Amino acid sequence: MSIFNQLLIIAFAPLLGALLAGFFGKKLGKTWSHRLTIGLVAVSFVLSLKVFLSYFYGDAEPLNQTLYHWASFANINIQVGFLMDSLTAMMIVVVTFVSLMVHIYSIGYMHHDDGYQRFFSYISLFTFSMLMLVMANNFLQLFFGWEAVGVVSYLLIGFWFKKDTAIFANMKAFLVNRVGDFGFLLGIGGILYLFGSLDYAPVFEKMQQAKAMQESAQGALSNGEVSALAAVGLEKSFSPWSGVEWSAITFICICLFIGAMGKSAQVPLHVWLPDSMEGPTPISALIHAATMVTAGVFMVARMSPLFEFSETALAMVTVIGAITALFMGLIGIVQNDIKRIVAYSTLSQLGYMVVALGVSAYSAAVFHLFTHAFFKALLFLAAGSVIIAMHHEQDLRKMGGLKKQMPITYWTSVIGTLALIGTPFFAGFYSKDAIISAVAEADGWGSSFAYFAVMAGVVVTALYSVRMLLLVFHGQPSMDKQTASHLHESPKVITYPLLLLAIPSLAIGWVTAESMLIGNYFSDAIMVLKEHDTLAPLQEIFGSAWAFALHGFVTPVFWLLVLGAALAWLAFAYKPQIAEIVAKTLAPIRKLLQNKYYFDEFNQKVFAKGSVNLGKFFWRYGDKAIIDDGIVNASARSVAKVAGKARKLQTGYLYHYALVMLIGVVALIGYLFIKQA
Amino acid sequence: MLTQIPILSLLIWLPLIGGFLVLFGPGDKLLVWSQRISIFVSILILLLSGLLLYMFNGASGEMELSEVAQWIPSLNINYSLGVDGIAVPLIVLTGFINLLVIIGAIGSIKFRRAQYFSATLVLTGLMNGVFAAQDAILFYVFWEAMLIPMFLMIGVWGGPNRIYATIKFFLFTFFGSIFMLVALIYMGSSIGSFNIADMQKMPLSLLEQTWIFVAFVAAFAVKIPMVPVHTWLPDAHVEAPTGGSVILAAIMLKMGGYGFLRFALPITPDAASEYAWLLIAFSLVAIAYIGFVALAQQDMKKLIAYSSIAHMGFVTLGTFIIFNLASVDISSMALQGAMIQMISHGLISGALFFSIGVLYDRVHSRNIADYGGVINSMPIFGALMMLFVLANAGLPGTSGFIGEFFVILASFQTDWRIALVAATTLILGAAYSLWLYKRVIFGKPLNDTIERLEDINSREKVILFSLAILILALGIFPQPLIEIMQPSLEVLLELTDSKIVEVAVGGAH
Amino acid sequence: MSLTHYLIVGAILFAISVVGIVVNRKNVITLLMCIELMLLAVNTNFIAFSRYLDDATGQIFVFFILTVAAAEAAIGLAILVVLFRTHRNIEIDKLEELKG
Amino acid sequence: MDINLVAVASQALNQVSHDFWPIMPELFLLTAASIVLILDVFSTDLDRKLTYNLSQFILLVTGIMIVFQFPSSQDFLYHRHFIHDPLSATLKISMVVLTGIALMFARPYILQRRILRGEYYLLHLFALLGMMLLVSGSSLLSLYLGLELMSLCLYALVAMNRREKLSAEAAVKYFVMGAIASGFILYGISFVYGVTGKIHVADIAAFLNDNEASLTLRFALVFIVTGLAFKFGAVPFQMWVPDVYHGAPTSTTVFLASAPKVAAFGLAIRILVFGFAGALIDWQSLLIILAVLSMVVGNLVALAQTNIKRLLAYSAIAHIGYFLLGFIAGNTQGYTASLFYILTYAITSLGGFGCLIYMAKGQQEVSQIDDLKGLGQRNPWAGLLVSFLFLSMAGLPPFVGFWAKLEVIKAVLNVDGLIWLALVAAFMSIIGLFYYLKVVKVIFFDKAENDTRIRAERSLRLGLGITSISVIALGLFPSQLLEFCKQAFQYI
Repeated sequence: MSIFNQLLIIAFAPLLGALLAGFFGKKLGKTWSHRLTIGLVAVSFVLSLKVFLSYFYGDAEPLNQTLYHWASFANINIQVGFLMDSLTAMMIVVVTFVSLMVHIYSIGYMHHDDGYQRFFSYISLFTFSMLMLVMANNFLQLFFGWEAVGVVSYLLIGFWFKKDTAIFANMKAFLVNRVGDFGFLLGIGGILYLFGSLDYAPVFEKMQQAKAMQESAQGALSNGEVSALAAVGLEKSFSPWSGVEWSAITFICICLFIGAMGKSAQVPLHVWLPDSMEGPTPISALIHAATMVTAGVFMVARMSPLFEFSETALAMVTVIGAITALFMGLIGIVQNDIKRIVAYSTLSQLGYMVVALGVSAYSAAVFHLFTHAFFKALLFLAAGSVIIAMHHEQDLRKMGGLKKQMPITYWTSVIGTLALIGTPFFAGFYSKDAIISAVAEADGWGSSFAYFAVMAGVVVTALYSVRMLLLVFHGQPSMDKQTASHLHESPKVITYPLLLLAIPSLAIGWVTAESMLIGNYFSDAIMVLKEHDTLAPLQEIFGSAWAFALHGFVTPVFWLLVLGAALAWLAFAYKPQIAEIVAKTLAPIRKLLQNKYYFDEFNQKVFAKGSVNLGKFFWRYGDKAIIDDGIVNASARSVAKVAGKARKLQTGYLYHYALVMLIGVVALIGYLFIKQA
Repeated sequence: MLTQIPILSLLIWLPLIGGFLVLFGPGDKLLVWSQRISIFVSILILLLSGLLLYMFNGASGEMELSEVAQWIPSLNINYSLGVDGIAVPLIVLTGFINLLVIIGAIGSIKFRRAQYFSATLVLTGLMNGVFAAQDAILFYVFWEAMLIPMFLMIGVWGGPNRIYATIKFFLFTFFGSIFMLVALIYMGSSIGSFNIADMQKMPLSLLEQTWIFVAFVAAFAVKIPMVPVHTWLPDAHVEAPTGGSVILAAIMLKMGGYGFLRFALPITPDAASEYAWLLIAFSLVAIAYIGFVALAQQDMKKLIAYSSIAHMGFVTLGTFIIFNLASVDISSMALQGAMIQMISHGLISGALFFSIGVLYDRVHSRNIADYGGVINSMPIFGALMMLFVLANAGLPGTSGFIGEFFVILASFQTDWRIALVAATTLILGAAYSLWLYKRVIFGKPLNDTIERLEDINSREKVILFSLAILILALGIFPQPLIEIMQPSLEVLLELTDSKIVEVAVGGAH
Repeated sequence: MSLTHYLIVGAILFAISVVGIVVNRKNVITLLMCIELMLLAVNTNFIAFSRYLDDATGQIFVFFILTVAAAEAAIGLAILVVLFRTHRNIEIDKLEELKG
Repeated sequence: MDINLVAVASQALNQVSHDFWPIMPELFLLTAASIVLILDVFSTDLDRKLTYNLSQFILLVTGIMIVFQFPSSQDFLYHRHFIHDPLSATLKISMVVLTGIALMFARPYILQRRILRGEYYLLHLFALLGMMLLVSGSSLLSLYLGLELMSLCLYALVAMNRREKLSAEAAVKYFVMGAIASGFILYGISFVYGVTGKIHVADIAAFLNDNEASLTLRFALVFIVTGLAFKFGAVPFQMWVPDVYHGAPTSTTVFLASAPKVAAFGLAIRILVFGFAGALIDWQSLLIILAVLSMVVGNLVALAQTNIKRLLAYSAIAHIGYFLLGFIAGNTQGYTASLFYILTYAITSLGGFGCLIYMAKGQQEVSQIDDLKGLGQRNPWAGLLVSFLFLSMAGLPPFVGFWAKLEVIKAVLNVDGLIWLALVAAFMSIIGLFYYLKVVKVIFFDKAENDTRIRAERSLRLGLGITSISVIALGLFPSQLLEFCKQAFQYI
């Protein structure tokens, strides 16, 4: 079976599942619905794995093939097709694997819910959309997947449509994402403007040429990229207002990155992600941790050839990422909702990835995406399993000491946490350390701030993760009696996925790190200019995965995370009163954090209310007052008034009639005579 | 053998005759028969338009299936019909919508139903005439005559404030078109022929062009409708019965765009390019300003009406952006965008008005505040409505996306700031559409009437599903439609070259 | 006495009649008289002209006018009668039901 | 000497005998009408069914005669007082038809009221006779006589409803104003005679060919135009129109609004085009003023009307404005347009007023617009047809009114420098549409007080049917009528 057909199956098997479960869910019944969807996702996972391995070991050639012509006219040719290369291969594995796990997990998690079939059809549909996104070989399809995942996430956040908070959250999510897409669409417009095509191939080709130019003419040219771009005829620029010139590349990159900010929840477009936790936990794991939110990172990595040529854009990416990484982590410390903590940690981890992108360490970013997908999904599902055990109680303060009742959940989440905070040998370690060292290497604008942010981030991450672990599983049980009475480990359908996810969280790092970080695995997908290659120095210290991990113990990073963990232990396990004291002393900061820097309030007041009021204003004063009453009805009224007046001339008196007639004659005579003269 | 039948005439006269047959034949006394006849005729129309699609070749981009007969020899006005790639899709759309409206009426129209059927059929015939007419006066005759059944439709079956609405509708449209009539007569009498093709060829000085262009804009901008002459639309929509709104939104608005493409661009290209900036500006206003206005609406129909105006903004934008575009590729992308936007808006707005009709028939209110949690009692409807709402928000994969996508991309090629403003529809469109959905469909059932609503019946299913399928199909695979239109659009693009020789040297496009 | 003088006489008569119609607000009979006067003015003109042109046509025309005037008068009076029947008076000021 | 006499007599006779043919319709109409008049005196039947039928029969025969002697040439007869050409024949046919339809409407109306039956019909016939003479008069004298014969009959017709205060008032106003108008015309004529020394239009035309139109002649022209404008009811000489249309018995209004307008058109053509072709510039500029004023005032004031008869009266004024546009163009095409306009308008207004009779319940009149409430509901057919009539007046396709407007606008557009006039016309027709829509709205959208189906005599239904059907039929196929109008002007 040719690769292309395999790709077809990978992509469309989940869609088939979604359609079946969606339209015939009632007839199929719960069991068959999940059997079908899971079976089909499993198929696509197996094939994805096959493809991935073919790229990982036997380095297969990139494949770029058209499925059908979506719209072709004149010389415009927009198609639907697949681009398969190392990057995509890795993504599809992540997507299908996590998705499979979540499918299985959902059997247990959702099985009392009467929207059971609907749920399965949604998550299969999501899998399909995500696959379309990552497998796209042109911007249209990318945008399609981009929006499609947005919609499914909208549907899933609002899955419990009776909950007002849920249907608020899902609309919020969609709209914030739309703000991102707004930029993204403009970026696509720019691509068409600059490259005259919406396919990846010509774009990348041109950029490769530019890169070649630059490297050949290294040093000879001052101010590298501009002249290199000029050489391949990409030096166009926009002028927003007179005097200011934006290079088209920068413009495009920033626009695309705005899209990424929306999907990957970067400040200030991050506001939707925490609220999205209103949805069922499995989808939080699938969509809002492992896959969809990383679409932005994936996209930027995919567009590395473009970003490489825009210092400005990269700097922006770095700063935004750094801010997200640190400050969102901080919020995590003060949260008490188990899922929200994980959500904020997701935000900050995404921040890490974006920082990596900013410093051109694309492979590090993508690698972190890869590892993060596993352990974050794991953490979410573990949280979910806790939540079930607690009968949908999500407040940390009402938990504690669950270790005994739920060993599997406990140990898996320990693994997850260790991976998250970046303990050597665990998956998270490799990616995070790579990022940090890359940031250290970087010398672009804002990179020093970024370095501080990621380092501080390490402490923060350790702090909130360990805090959560302690408060949930250790210490005294603080839940009410009858909850406590029948606490028990979750059923197999839930624990198996945990275990299955724990394995990669533990091991995937040192299996893949070498080739993905310092090897040339991504060479066919990611383009880095020499002078930006911040991962190069890693090669000296790396040696092997093993050596790197050992070396990890002597880096400041390790001691920072130990510090963080220790603090957490002190404050929340050893002497809880310390936490109170700190809280009191730092009350204002705590308040600030608990209110998430007042982003939501601001958006709600300024944007939401503001635009509705603006609309009301336009409607009342523009449409109604000015156009309708002012012009339309007013003119009608005035005509009527004139008519009423003119009517009075018809007095009914014969002599007036005669008079008018006389006047008429005289006037006409006068007119003729005047005309004569 | 097929090529022998005068298909266009059939498409015009069959519904007209059917309409009067229903009115003066069975009427309301033998309602069953009225229904049977109407449905039969409508199906026949749909089949005929399918046949039209089959008979239409479209490779050349020129007029096809022409029928010419002497009508008024002394004025050289002929009964001449013909279609090109621009008209065919609209005619097919008309036939399709007509059938749906007839089916929809069976349930929702409670009194004088036979008359309603006949009004719909007559309207359909006349609208087909508008799209098929190749003689300016013939076009005008259909164009104006069309107002009468619609006038009656709104006025008889409309809501409480129907009189104001329908008279406003009639006067607005007439106001615009009467000046177009003067322009047409002027041209016709100066070249001694009212054939549109001849008019497109006739040389005109810039001054003449300007005045004629003004007349055209007056006619078509009102119809489409364009800010600031749009205020008739929300009133008309709110008051009209479901079917009326559907026809209005799905087809009548398209005539404005069609007119721009058929008359304004080819006949007065120089004036058009002279004032393109103005119309582009108005289109952008329509997109942004109206987007906000829609956000503020409390009445479902008003909201959709305003969103229609915003969406039509893309049609005009795509139409007039071509004058700032050098390359044929991008120009045809813009025109494709405009055309596809018309077709798809026809489907989507039609679907949305049907959906509102479905709710109205059950709850008898169009107020958003009177709804909430409908999905609990009407899951299937909720799902369909979701699709329509998302399509209205321009979701990729639905037809609603393509037009906006093309137009935004094309306008970016001239000035990214235009694209910037146009792209706000991504946010605004999503905002008002989803907010509507949230308030009406999602949530706990507002009250027990909502709780006890029964889901859509088979008749409504037929309507909504067929629309849904088309919306998706078009969104996933627009290529066939594009292929039908492209040659004609290229011909049109050639016609938009300057008519004034010395300017043509400069290559004003 | 030249033609001009006759024409002036005619003009004056005509003017008188018109003015009479305009200023008279009392009764309809006066109106009828004014109308007769107007026709007479015309006749004067005709005769003067025919004399001046030395052509009989004008005078023949006058005969016709006279005849018609008689008929007109008859109709006028008949209408007057009807008016009196319905209104019980023939004042012009009272004739203002039809207006606006 | 005897021989001599015989010779003279025989000569005269055979001269006469082969000369009477062209004027036969008029002669027949006259004699027949007189005979019927005598019969009517002895008739005992209160309803005068016989008279009615006879009148209709006479009209029919007259019409047939005209058709049969339809001329293919233009000749001046009877010492050039009488012109016999396609135009006259065309106008005569149309007037006969219009009169016939008017009578159809009249019969049921007067049956309900205490109006002298016989005289009523006969006055129509005599009025028609006047009009026929008018349209084929080719000297100022014959024109004047025809005009007077028509006018006198019309005065009488207005006054026929002897117990109705409004009719009396209307009659007085009509009579007085009419008399003044004819006085003006005569005054003008006298000067024309004085300047040219001729009363034959042909001679006047010749005179104007040879020498420049003197000031006096212009002065005269103004008076004549005034008179014409009065007959048309063009602003500012329209004052009588609303009052008379309102006050007169509806059946008379029906007649007033149709045939006499056509006759007046004939008169205008004969004087202005046949006579004063040389002074075209002058009367053109006068007519422009009249046209604009009529369109503006007519439409505006009609907007403010609540009484349907007055509304129609004002709309008639406005229509005269449009009608004049064609005349202004001053060429064959323009006259054709005007003729087309006036004919179609006559038919439409026949129907328009006819529907008032149709709606009238027994004695009381339909006067207010609201009296038409729910016609569409009570009787869809009638509702539809009537609203077709009104929409046709508004100039909407596919009704004949549209073609009329199109024609006149086209005519004006062909005269350079008058485009503004076309725009004015276009703009005013928007206002016009508004009040016609008001009527249609009442017919279709307002609830009826009573749902009783309207019972109306056959003749009435027939008349209404003919008019409204022809409004649609001519709207769909205007070509024939256009040709009909066109051939009328083949000798200009």
